[in-house]
Amino acid sequence: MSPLTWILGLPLLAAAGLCLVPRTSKGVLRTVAVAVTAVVAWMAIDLLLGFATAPVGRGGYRFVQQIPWVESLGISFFVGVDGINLGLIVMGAIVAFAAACVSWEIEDRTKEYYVLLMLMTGGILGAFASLDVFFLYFFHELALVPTFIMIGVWGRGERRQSAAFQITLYLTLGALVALIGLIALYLQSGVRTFDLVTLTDTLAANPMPAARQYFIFPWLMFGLGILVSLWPFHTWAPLGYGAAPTATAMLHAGVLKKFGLYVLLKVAVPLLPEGAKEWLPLLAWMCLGNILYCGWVAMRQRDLNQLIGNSSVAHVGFVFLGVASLTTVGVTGAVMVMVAHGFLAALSFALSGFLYRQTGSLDMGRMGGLLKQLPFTGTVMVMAMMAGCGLPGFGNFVGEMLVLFGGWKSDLLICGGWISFRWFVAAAAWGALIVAAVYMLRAVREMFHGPIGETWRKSNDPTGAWRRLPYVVLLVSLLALGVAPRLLTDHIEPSAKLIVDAVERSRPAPHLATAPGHPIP
Amino acid sequence: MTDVLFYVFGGLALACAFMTVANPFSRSPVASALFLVLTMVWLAGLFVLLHAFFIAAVQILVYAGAVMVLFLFVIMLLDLKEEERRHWNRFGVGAGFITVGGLLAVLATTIVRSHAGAGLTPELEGTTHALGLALFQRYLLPFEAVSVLLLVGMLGVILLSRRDLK
Amino acid sequence: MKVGLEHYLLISAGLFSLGLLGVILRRNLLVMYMGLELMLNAANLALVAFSRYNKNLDGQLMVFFIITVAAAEVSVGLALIVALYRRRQSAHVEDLTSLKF
Amino acid sequence: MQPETLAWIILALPLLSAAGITLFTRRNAGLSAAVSVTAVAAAFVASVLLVLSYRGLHIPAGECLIASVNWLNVGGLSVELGLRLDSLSNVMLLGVTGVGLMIHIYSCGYMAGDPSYARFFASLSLFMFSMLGIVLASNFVMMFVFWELVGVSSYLLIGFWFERPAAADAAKKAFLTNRIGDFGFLLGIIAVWASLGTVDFLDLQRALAADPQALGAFASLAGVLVFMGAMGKSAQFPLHVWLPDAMEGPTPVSALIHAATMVAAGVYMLARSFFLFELAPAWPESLGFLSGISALDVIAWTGGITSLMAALMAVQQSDIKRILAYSTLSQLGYMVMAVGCARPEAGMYHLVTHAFFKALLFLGAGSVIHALHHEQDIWKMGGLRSRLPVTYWTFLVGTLALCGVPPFSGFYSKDGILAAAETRPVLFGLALVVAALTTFYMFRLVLVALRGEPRDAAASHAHESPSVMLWPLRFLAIASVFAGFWGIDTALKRGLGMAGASGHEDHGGFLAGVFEPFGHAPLAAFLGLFATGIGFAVAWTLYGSHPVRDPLPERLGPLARWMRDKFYFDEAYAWLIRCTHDALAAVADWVDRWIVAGMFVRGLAGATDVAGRALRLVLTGNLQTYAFLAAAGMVVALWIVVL
Amino acid sequence: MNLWLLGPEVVLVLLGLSLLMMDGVVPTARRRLLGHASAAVVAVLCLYALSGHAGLPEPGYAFGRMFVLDGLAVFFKALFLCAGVFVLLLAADMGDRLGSGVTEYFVLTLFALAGMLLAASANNFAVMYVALELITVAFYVLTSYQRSRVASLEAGVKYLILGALSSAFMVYGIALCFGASGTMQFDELAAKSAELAENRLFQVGMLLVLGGLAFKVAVFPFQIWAPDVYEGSPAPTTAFLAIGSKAAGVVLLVRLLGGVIPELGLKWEMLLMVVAAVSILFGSLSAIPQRSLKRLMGYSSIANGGFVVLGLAAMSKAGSAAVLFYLAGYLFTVLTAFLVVAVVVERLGTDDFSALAGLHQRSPLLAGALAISMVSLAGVPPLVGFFGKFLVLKALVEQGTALPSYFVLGGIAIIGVVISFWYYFGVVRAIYWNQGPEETSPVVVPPVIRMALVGGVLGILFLGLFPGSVWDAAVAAVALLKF
Repeated sequence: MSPLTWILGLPLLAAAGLCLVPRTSKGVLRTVAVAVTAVVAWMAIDLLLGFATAPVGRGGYRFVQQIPWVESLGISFFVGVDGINLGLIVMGAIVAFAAACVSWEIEDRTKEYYVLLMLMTGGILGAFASLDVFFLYFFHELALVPTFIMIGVWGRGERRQSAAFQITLYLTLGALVALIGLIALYLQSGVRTFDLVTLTDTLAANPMPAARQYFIFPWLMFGLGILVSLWPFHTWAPLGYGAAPTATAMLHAGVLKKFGLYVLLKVAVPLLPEGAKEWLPLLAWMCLGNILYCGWVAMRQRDLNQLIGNSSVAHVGFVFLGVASLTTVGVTGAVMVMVAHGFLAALSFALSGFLYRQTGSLDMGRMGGLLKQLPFTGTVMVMAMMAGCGLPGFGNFVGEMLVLFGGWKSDLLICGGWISFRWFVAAAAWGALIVAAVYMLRAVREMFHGPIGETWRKSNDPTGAWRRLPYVVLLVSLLALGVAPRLLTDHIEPSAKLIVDAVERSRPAPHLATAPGHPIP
Repeated sequence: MTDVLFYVFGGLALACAFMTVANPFSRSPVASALFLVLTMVWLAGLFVLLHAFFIAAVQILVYAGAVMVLFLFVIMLLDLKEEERRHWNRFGVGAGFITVGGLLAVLATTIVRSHAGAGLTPELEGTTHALGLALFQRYLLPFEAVSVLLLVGMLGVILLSRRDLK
Repeated sequence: MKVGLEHYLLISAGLFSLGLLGVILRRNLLVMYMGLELMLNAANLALVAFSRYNKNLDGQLMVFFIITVAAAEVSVGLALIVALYRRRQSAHVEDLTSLKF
Repeated sequence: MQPETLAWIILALPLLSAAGITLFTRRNAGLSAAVSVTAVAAAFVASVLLVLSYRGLHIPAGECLIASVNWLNVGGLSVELGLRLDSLSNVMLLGVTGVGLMIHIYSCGYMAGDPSYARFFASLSLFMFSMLGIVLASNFVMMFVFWELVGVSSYLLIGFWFERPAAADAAKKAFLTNRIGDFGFLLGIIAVWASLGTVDFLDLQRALAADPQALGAFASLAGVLVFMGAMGKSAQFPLHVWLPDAMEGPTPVSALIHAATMVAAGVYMLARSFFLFELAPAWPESLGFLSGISALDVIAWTGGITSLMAALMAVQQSDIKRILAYSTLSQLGYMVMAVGCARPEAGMYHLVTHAFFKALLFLGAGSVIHALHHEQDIWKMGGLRSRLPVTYWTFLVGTLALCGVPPFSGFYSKDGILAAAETRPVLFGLALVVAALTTFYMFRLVLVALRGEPRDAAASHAHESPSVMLWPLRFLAIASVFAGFWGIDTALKRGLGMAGASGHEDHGGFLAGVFEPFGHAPLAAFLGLFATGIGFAVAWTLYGSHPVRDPLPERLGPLARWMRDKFYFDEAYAWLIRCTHDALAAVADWVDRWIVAGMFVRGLAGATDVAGRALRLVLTGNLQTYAFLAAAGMVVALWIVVL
Repeated sequence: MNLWLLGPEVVLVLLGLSLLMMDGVVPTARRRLLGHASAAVVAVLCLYALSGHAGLPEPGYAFGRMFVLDGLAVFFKALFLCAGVFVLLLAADMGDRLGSGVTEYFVLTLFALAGMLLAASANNFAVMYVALELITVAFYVLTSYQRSRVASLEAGVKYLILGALSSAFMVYGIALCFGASGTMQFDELAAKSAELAENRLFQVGMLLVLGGLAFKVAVFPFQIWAPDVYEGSPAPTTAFLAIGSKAAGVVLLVRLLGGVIPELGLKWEMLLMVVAAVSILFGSLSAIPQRSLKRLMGYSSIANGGFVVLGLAAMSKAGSAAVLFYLAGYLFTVLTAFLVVAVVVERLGTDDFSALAGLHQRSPLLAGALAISMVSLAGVPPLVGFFGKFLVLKALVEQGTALPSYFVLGGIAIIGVVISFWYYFGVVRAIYWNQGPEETSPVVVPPVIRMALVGGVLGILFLGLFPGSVWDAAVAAVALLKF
């Protein structure tokens, strides 16, 4: 049995198990949740450490396990890791642990909360571990619903219900649009299977006609784009995260949101290379919208969560840029950004959640001097914000740097070659180094520097090692990635290269006219 | 001769049907019911012209006899007056007429254009004997099902009109 | 003109339309119901005519079933209308709008 | 011990100290200071050992020792965590650890009693780590990494008293301004890597030596982009605005960061990657209008303009630290100009000597401020010669060195720069004017602040600082005096592979060394001295009589106001930012709020909701309506089918 | 004569008759047991239908080929019987509130069930008509069963008039079809279907027949009765309407479009697409502002009917199989929902959303079951609704290569699903998010209902997690269709 099955199965089992625990024993609920996520995190780290030596299974994946599910539809439960989802699984498991740790703040309906949290964790890890396209989607949806309910029930603020609904509808729309694309991919591949390895092999040998790829790719690109808050489909993110309970925001912004990027990178681009080449220039424009436009929007925010939300949207732009660059360096960087930003977003939302509990407000105008009042929180938050503006030493820097390096070498033609992709890189670098620094430093200045805000005089740091543990774990993960990026990049690179090669190798298949009976969609 | 009878019966049936649904002189349900009875009778005449004697008889017995008596009985029981509210919703009436006109147009054009009767001659004699045989041989299943249906109808009437509500 | 199948069918189409007109325009439930009976009778006429011209008895058998079913339906329907009238003292569709939107 | 090991130790010590203080000893102020000082002292000792054990400072150009582990290796981008040991870095090592040690020791006294004593030393250690990282970096990416770390540690140090809005703002400003430079730096690195496939200095140098056209059309652009990094860090025009504000930090920080080390990093980087700037001018097509201008031209003129502008601003400042800050700016401009005149060793030489005497001056100023209970206005000082004798004399030594009076070290290094500028007459003239201005504002400072009578009660009750602060002053004074004779210039020439590196190695005797500048570049030496003299004369005329107020504004009129207000750069930039980023942010926010989130998202949701509410009105409850709708639907379907 | 093929129908009728006779014998207080007993019998029948008829190599015919037992029929019979079990249990629980005697309710349910089984096997217009009328007439009574409530009577009358209207259309359609083809037998029609597809008289007739079936499925243009009737009827009736009556329409639609007149179906795919799109949009949009749970289910039923037609509109075996699976999932989901609704209406007296507030405290089981069924209806894995929608969409996309309008339809389906999240999660919100009223006394759920609820939820989960077997059965069931 693959450890992956355990990694995604344990939280789901725990969710079922927690249903049986009486609702009054909150301690048991908490302990089980923390223990399960800790075990899962430990297993995931073990996965990372044992990755290099593990035997290579089908399709170059390791730790594979495949169980037929609905054979007549070509669906099987199929898990495995390569360089790309390895980091995401590890990140997801660690963030889940941190999220379980910060959940001590939940007092109301604890049982339902932990059941949903475990469900969400299992879904998230399953989504990243699955190598069956159907299950990819399946687990993602499985993780989404707890998100909505958690925002609605345990969320904060007056507008949490409308926020929960907006996020529900918006993400459902994105997921369904992507689902159409995935189904089209499945049907058009000719093999009628959702097995990613078979799909990849088949489509590498017999690529789909270019015209069909042009048609299918945008469904995936826009559908997944909505899931990842691609500009201009991003407005749900700050709103939703502003209203979400801490753990949900951590898990969603940190991990689940990466799903769209992951599928784009793992499924859409390599399986539809011609479609990718056709549409990625548009993606490049849109990711500038993320990086610059959302950066500017973030500059104007007065509420900490809105700021983090918008900055998280902005960071996602780098992943898109890396994907659009279609170079090994750029794609590796994109994956790195995904992982690092996962930790960062989780850390930021964990801290903002903590701050919110202090006074029930995240209005930065009313804060000030918190570095003195809350030295621990303040220090960690300042470090998180520094990581957010791409400071070396944190994983984000490595990722963003690789994206920029890769992007410069990209030969993607924008507007028929009139505009060099290098301008996009320059603009992205401006967004990373200047715009991000502006809003982050302004926030630090307002929140942590200067004289102390009146309403914050009674606030306290988290006390005790357990309370501080989640923040430390996330911070250490970020630092580890920044200091020793080869922990991941060595694994990512070969997989990224495969994807890039798949696109480069692709020759447009003979035009569709040669395939009778199938008019071009 | 039969053609003349056809036009007489058919014209009267249509006229009575019109009087049933849109009597310009009276909105009384009783009038409608009586005109409906007449329509049934003329229809039975048409059935006779089509040599469906048994059906014609059933038409008179069941429809004109039983069903319409039931209607009249209920009307009397409820002591229904004329439809009091006479303010016609002009839009509704217009739309209704357009719809019905549209339906009639569709049906008529289809019937005329499809030449359904082309090359066909009236041949079949709907003898009671043949009907009975078919009913109790090939059509035994729906026949039995109708018996259950009648039972359901009976049950329903009893349930709906039973006075005591336990 | 020689009377043929089309003539019967046109009569039946006319009856059907008139029945529908009754359902749409009349507000008394009973009269509406009469309109429905008219529509069924139109179908009967068409069936009998087809039966005769198609040399197939099935049409007449269908009429037989329709008449029977209609009788059952009418009895239940009228009982229902009576039951409603007992509670609402009205058989007007406009008084029958407590369930809406 | 292997030199590589030593180098690793040198780099690691401050990091360990920073981490240790933060994690373990932060509640114990004394212990934290001890840890930090010990670490930097050990680093200094190790540097000395390194220089002694490994062919000293005399490593021939092109040879160097590289210790590295691979940090990142992705598809053609291989980045080593590499330490490069050659003359250039060794000189800087000694300078940085030496001055750093003095400043650490001094800080023990200066910061005594501050509630965040431990945090201060942790930040200092972090800064030392980052700075040593820059010095030792063997490739561009590593340098950029430490470059950024230096930026953030300076942010922490400038904003050390973060409760003060001014300090917090200054820290933010410093970081952001630096970031603009870093933006160019990073793009420059990327451009170089994209063409040459490596980021390692040595490989790059070799590649460019083998094929000077290797960078193609990006040659000059890459140079200018990389130079942008130096522009930010070394506070060159137009990114100079952060440095004076950075004086809001504690004075030792000003001495360490804004005099000796951090601001020098830019110059160091220019020297390190000098091979990049030497290339013949070549621009991409879209920048064709710049053809003919080489990267060096841009550098030289930027340096020249900065030095003049800063010197002019310094003339009308009244805050003791700001005067020194502008002086630093001006001197940095000098150094950059020297690099731009293709004489990086001159710039580096000045950098080293400047590190000594500017650190000395800042620490002296700190001593004065400390004695006057944090009074920084020179017009409230005066008469400190007798009350703070050690401070006074060491400060005077620093001043003389800065003004370039022989035989103080500044004379030699400055002479090198003037000699370098001889090839560009306009710049040479400009440099001379700056030399005169330098002497003028420094003696204005000395005459007003230290000599004469106390103008304020605090000044009259001043006491000399504790000896823990004075000893660093003394050591630095000695270095300021004698640094000109330690052969730093030749070491640098070797390190940079300059012509004539071996020529002056065995010149005869000490005296010959003292007067050496007059020998090989007499014009520069004499004119330089002359300019100094003029500056001193004007200063003595105006301030020798110890006026109570500055007589200069009356004579200069509006120009004085412009100089005092720093030529309104801050205001212009503020306006510029308001017009660009803030305006864009406002627009983006508005669009986001009302168009994207409002009109599209919420509008769509609202429209759907309204549609739903409207549509259900169809269900009037009236049976007849239902029948009509059903029949109508049926008829429509029939029409569609039949027609 | 293969009478045994009609086994389940015969047993149901006999069961109904014996219940009628026992009504006088069994004391009033214990009549509820009759419901439980008949539910048990129906359950046995269901198992029999599943096991005994499964794997029929060839379709079996009876009564001169008027009755056909093929895979399609078996699949739906199992479906109807399964629905019947739930409805009978529910009715037994609701007995006290039904008013006019609970035994008759069981009997009518059983007869309607027999009609449904017959409809699934109909191979002749006359059988089809009689079977449908059997269902309809039984439902006239079942909807208006609570005579003491005006709403129930009103629902009955609305169902009566519109049902009669639709059957009038259907009868006229049958007449035209008969006239154009000269036969009432489906298999004879199928033999001539290619030439009939061009016959305009036949087209009009068949369209009228389909219109009559649209009433059963509650799709455009005969969709409009659903919310009112759902709201007014007693909860067991609504449940039965939502699944049983709808499925009866669907099985005939599938049989006609797929087995009898595929040529015409292909011609009309655009029409079906419009019907599906309008139904989905109408149902989904109008459901948004609903506050009454039963009424909401009425609108949702329209939207789901739209999805069913969507699968049919794909005009492929995959589409039809998807429809079958969809209905199987819909069965459990809707029945679970109505079990909860019935209990809520009975115990709390209203089905308004406000009554649901605090339900999660008063009865976690009810709250959980309702939430799960709503989430499943919305189409979220691992619940069955997701897989059903997935299959329907897959069938659509499959056809999209041939006709791009299918992608437009897919887009409309997506919009429909998104909107459906809106109102289904509105229910979830009402249950969990809103602070409940002061009343926090637990809601007692009788053990039988509790079992049924658990069964329903398990069905939702099981079909969602292991859809393979049912999907394969659905595929086998449509194997004989002629797409």
